[in-house]
Amino acid sequence: MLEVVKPSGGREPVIETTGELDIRYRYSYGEHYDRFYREMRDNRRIMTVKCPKCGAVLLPPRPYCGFCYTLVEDWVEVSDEGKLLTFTVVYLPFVGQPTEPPYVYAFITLDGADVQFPHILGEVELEDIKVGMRVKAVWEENRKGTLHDIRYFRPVRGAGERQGEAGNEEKSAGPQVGEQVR
Amino acid sequence: MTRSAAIVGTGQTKYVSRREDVSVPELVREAAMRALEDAGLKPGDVDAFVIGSAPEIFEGVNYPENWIGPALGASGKPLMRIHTGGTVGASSTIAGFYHVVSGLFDVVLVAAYEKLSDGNAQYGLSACYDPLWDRDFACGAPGLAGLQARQYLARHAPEVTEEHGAMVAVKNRKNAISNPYAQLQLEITVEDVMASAPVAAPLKLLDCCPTSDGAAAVVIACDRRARKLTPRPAWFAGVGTCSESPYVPHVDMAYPESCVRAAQQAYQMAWIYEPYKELDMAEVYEAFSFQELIWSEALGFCAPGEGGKLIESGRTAMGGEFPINPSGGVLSANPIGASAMIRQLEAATQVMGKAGDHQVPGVKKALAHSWGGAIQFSTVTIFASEI
Amino acid sequence: MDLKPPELIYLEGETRCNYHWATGGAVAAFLSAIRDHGKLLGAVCESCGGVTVPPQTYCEKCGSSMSDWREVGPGGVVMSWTRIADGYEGAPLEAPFRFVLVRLAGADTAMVHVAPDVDGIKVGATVSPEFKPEGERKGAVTDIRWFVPDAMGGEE
Amino acid sequence: MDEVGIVGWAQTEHQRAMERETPQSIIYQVVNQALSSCGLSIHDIDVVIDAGSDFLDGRGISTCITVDAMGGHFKEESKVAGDGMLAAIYAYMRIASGLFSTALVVAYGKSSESDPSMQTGTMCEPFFLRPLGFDGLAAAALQARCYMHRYGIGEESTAAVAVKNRKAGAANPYAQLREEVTLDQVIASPHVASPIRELEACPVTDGGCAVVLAHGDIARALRVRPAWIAGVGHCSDSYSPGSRELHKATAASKAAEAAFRLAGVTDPPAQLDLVELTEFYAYQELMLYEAIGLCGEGEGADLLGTGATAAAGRTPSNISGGAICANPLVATGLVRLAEAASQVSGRAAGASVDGAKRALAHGSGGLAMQTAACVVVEK
Repeated sequence: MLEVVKPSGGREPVIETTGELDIRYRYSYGEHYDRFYREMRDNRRIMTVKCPKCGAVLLPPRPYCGFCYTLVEDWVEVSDEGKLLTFTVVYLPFVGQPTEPPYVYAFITLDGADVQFPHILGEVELEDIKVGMRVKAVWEENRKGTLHDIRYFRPVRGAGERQGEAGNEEKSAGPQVGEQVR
Repeated sequence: MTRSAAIVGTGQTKYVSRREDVSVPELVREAAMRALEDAGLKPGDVDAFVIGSAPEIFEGVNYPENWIGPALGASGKPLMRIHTGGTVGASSTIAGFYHVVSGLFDVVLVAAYEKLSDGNAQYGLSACYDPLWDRDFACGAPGLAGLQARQYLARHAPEVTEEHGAMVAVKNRKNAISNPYAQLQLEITVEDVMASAPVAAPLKLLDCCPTSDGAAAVVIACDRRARKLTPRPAWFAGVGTCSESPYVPHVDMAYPESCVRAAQQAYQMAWIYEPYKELDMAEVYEAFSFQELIWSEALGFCAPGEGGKLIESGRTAMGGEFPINPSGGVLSANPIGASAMIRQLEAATQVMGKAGDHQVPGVKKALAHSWGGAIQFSTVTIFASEI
Repeated sequence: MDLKPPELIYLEGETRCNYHWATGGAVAAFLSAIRDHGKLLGAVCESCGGVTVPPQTYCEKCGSSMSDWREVGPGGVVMSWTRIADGYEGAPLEAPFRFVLVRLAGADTAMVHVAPDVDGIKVGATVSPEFKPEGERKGAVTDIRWFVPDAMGGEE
Repeated sequence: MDEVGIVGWAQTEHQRAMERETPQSIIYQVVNQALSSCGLSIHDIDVVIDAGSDFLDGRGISTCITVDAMGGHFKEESKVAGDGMLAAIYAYMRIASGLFSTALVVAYGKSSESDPSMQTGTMCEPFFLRPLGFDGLAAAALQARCYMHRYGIGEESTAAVAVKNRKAGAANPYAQLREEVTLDQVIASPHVASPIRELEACPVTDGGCAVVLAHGDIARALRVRPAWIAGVGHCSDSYSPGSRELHKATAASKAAEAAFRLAGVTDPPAQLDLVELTEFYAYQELMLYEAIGLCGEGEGADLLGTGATAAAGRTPSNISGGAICANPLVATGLVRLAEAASQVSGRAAGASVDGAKRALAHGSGGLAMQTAACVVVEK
């Protein structure tokens, strides 16, 4: 074997090459995400589209119904309150994670919608979370047009609360899962 | 269909958390050359190549097939890459099947791989979430599987419990001991699983697959060539795939309709009416323990809600009447892009009678399943010893 | 003022990930040889006999394994070149510079590298690598600073 | 092999940036138009084969969120990496097997959402090319000089390709660049990477394309004239530019050869009435003439000079304007197929080649045309 094939000076062979990818994107909102996030930001409400054929209220809003393949044009408002479809408590940390664990990641079926809404839960003890429980959005005061305009969903405390407009008050609730890191 | 196709050779690498001795193309080459050798062929005998891999972000090279192809001897030959997420290993084999049954090619080499240790698996998986929608809450695959497991448990409590998931984790890690290629070969107990660290509740560490470096390859031949190459090819008897959107009403992760439909299609093609009776074994894509129960129900091995009973009965263990994942499954090795192919490869190997220490006696029909995306893509492939 | 709330056009985002790519035997040997010896290695195909530089463990042309090493170069012939007039993110040198395709002496393939923007870089010209000083080499292809035309005696 | 016809197609009016469109809205638009062009509904489609690029989209497995836009919900659906032409070939295999009656092929690209050189820069492997900041343009420039130097091709020849294609593009309602340019303008434009000049390079484009394939029995029953697929072929060459005969488009030549063999084409200049080629850069069109047998090795520029590949010539090349007039990456090759199909079926939207009976469509990928996919379509 040629001498030059071996490393010299007691060094290790170059067994790996390191590098970084950093690709920047500017994703088009398109007309549907634009309106959806503006409604959240400016009017503190969740607006989306309804299929004229099957009648389903879809999320996220887009120009067609994936089920019927029909053009959808009608917008409707859905509640910021709904039922917990399923949830998981995320403990796994990894580099580049947008939300710092632990947090409760949940699918919520909002009243008036037929597709799940992804978000996180707050103001709740882990052992109290139950599939099927009612939850309500806690909105941020300072909204920027992202899903974080809702800080998190919290349990609906009593039957009376559903009618009231109690979504935005601050509650002190001790250490919580679901705190945003950015 | 004017002609049939069969798997005539298979190759795998030993699955480990880091293969620091080989580059990506070399890793794939290792499996591909083993598959060719198993089939008694050389790269020059191959008419066309198919490569499968999961998102490019895992290894950070765009259009990796262009880089890898020459390592398989594909320079100057037809080469196509399939890219369907978790199902990709199986989708690639299925593409290889259509390469052959279309009549265009007689011998096709299909290879699938992942080298997760070169990059960051959970980051790569989180990049699959829509940046305009749910990416900010993304937690790789465990987050999604945690939602799925919770939906399943909540629906079927108290008949199905977290311990039933743990039993799958125990069974498959034990099966892996007989599979020389498996990464995690563990004697563990249900208590060990229950006591392991939470990852994405209700999933605990031992409910989850590892991340692996590894590659798998199969050689697919037309009927005429297959019969000459091996005395016992694994024939494609049924192939079904189905995709669904996560954004349509009533998405049911606990009983995914894409899986039900893919299975129906494969069963119809293979003339199978009672899968549990007519099939001899199955390899399902259980990246997380509960998924084996969910797929067992969606594939019709048991009724909805009876997944817990099925694992508890021991019938799906080695030596049982319907072994599931004799290889140890995805829980014992998960080179993501290859995992779905490994299920097919294992099922085919069982049909060929070449599974060694984890051979199930007398397998005539075997099923391989996979899922991908946001639990929205499904494939089902059925191999038979005769066609 | 009654301004319409601004529309949302683009969401800024990024894909950012770190890698440590395993090099494999042949690439490791090539990069180590540059770093430790300032030498260039090629691999010999056991089937077609072709010498590939930079080497792989497999022959790109015929798919066979590589079984032996050859020391090649250090000089070579320019097969092609292009002048890059404007700088860009990730550019290897300050613009203007050139990319060259160089067939090293003893090799059957050519390798891509960079060169200064000088007239001596033309098709058919002989060029030689200029290695970085030993202390600055990291075991990367960029340990070769660039290829310079022999006719210019290595001047910039 | 069962007969397969191309029965419907649609493409977007390609633009530099469709800032108010998402991938989903682009896809939904072209799929609907392709379906209505042949009178089929999404429910008539058996399988959807799509092409997309994760790096271009900035999403892993982007079909996760576009599968519904493609009408792929509850359907057989698969995704091919690389140019949409490869997706069309896979769809062809599905129908030729006799197991599927209809297939929808979808490809789209929104290059405006990221740095245009990223898509090819990331194609570079991490050890030798990536650390040098190499990319597709640099690879193409090295290839252009190899080719031009070897055969003594002057820059007025490659510039003439740009002039020809921009003239054709001016008549194509879908083209992005619809203004003619003169030879002087091309030669006066700056080098983006010598010898390639700015006006010889494809633009950055947003756009999409959808094509509907049908089994012969179905295709004949529809009320539209199909373009029959007579042959398909694809090929991938060595990866490293320095390991290839860079002055030849070997992959394209082998892909075309395979397609010709199936189609019974033995004399391409005599048997092809037009070709649609993927020329990301002008010089590539000359190399491709040679690769697909329109002329001998090194004779591409001479062929162009005779006018044989101009709109009124014997074998018009890129009567659509080609990739130089619109380059919706990933869909670029599929657009070539749609254009070729529209010519042989007599359904062209813009300029048409009278009496066209047979055409070759070509798609390209990788660094310096490493990969190629070809389809021969017939009346």
